[in-house]
Amino acid sequence: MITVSVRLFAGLHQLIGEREIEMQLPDGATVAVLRDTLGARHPIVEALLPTLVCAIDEEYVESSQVLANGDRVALIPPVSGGAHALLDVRANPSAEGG
Amino acid sequence: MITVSVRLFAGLHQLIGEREIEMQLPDGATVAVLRDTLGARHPIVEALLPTLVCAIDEEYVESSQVLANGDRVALIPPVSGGAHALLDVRANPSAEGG
Amino acid sequence: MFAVTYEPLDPAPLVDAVRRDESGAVALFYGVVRNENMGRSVQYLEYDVYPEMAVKKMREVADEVRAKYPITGIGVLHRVGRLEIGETSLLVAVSSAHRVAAFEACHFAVDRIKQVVPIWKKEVWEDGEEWIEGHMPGSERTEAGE
Amino acid sequence: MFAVTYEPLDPAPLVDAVRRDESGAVALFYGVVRNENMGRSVQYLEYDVYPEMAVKKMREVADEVRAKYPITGIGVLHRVGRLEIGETSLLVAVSSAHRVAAFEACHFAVDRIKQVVPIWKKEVWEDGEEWIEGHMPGSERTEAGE
Repeated sequence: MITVSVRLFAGLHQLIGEREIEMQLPDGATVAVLRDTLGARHPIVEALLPTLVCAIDEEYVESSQVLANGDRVALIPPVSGGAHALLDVRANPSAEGG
Repeated sequence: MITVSVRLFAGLHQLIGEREIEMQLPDGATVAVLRDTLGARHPIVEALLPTLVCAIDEEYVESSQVLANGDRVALIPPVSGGAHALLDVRANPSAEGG
Repeated sequence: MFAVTYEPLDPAPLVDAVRRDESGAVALFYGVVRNENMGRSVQYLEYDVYPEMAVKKMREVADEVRAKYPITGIGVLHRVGRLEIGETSLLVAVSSAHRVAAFEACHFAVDRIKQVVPIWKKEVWEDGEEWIEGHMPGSERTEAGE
Repeated sequence: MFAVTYEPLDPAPLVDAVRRDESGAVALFYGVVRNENMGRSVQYLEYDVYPEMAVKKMREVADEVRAKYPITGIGVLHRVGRLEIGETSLLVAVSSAHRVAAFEACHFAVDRIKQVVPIWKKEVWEDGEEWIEGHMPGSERTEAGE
């Protein structure tokens, strides 16, 4: 088993009610596994999970990335202007002032 | 005879050394006459005169405009961006920062 | 100067920081909280941020802008937390020898910042709230006003 | 807010004056004295103005901008007299609900102001000076350093 810390932002932070949580995952777990595990533990965020991208050490990583013990993972919701275009996830810029 | 006051700016102000001068002109004198008279009195500014436009009461007027006694005339050099395009005089925008 | 802060933004030191003696123009953009979005009356906004990554992404955008336009300086400040109507959430300053590059580079920088910097805003209305997140699937849920 | 002054320009009251609660963006332009023009090293600038007409023309430009772009506010301040390298000669602020209109309207406003507002600048170099007046015929004479 490995332990990673997971930072939560925006809607995810609000729904789970924590800024950072710890998660135990099997050895060799990927970002995708982390996401599924989080959805099982907090069903309220399940709808958000497909839109999230993941960063480790301030660098975006793919869902296939294998996690290491002690990793600090950030789960990043789409930015209004479409940050996720970076990883070809989805990019629906909202109509926004400013 | 009529008397008009003439406001001078920029290079014209610097060459003549006055911000405002009084000029006596014959009845019925136009802006063109004023310009010629100024050139005769201050030959140093003669080269500038063709580029000047004239304003009375903060409105641009044509060279054919007849002056009235007591008019406050402003002689306006070209603005760097080409103000004089307004009156089809000339417009050679200078290369300028900002 | 690239920073994220919970305090009100002050443009003066940002403009000083981007200006060089070769600069003939500075374009400064203010993103401001307005009272309406998509036909709904906004009470206030709440911004959340991933601070370390936000500053890193701001610097990457600055590098991108420098590669694309002949600028003499660039800086970005973003405020987060609760912001009232009329308060400034974002300042982007770009200096250049000439105004065309300053305007175009600043506009491009703002567009890119809104695309890649991990900062999110929640609109709060009289009867509900929503995280504005590129229309993520959860938005219907939060729209109901949880 | 439209004004010509011999004092240093302060952007804060200008931005406050153009912002409305419907404004989501403010674009603010600084015209700044730079240390070089056309390959010559500039010592300082001297601006002259026809003040009454300058303010009148600023207001006309503002009307033109309002007719052309969906803006929520516009203001212009121009400093005149002697300005040193790095000092601000011009501030143009435009607010709008959205950033595209704010940027485009501000850029257009600056272009028009430089075309129609009766303000002139003299560049002073180590070895001479010149009124920058759309290359008027007298410029060769002043270039000789009178």
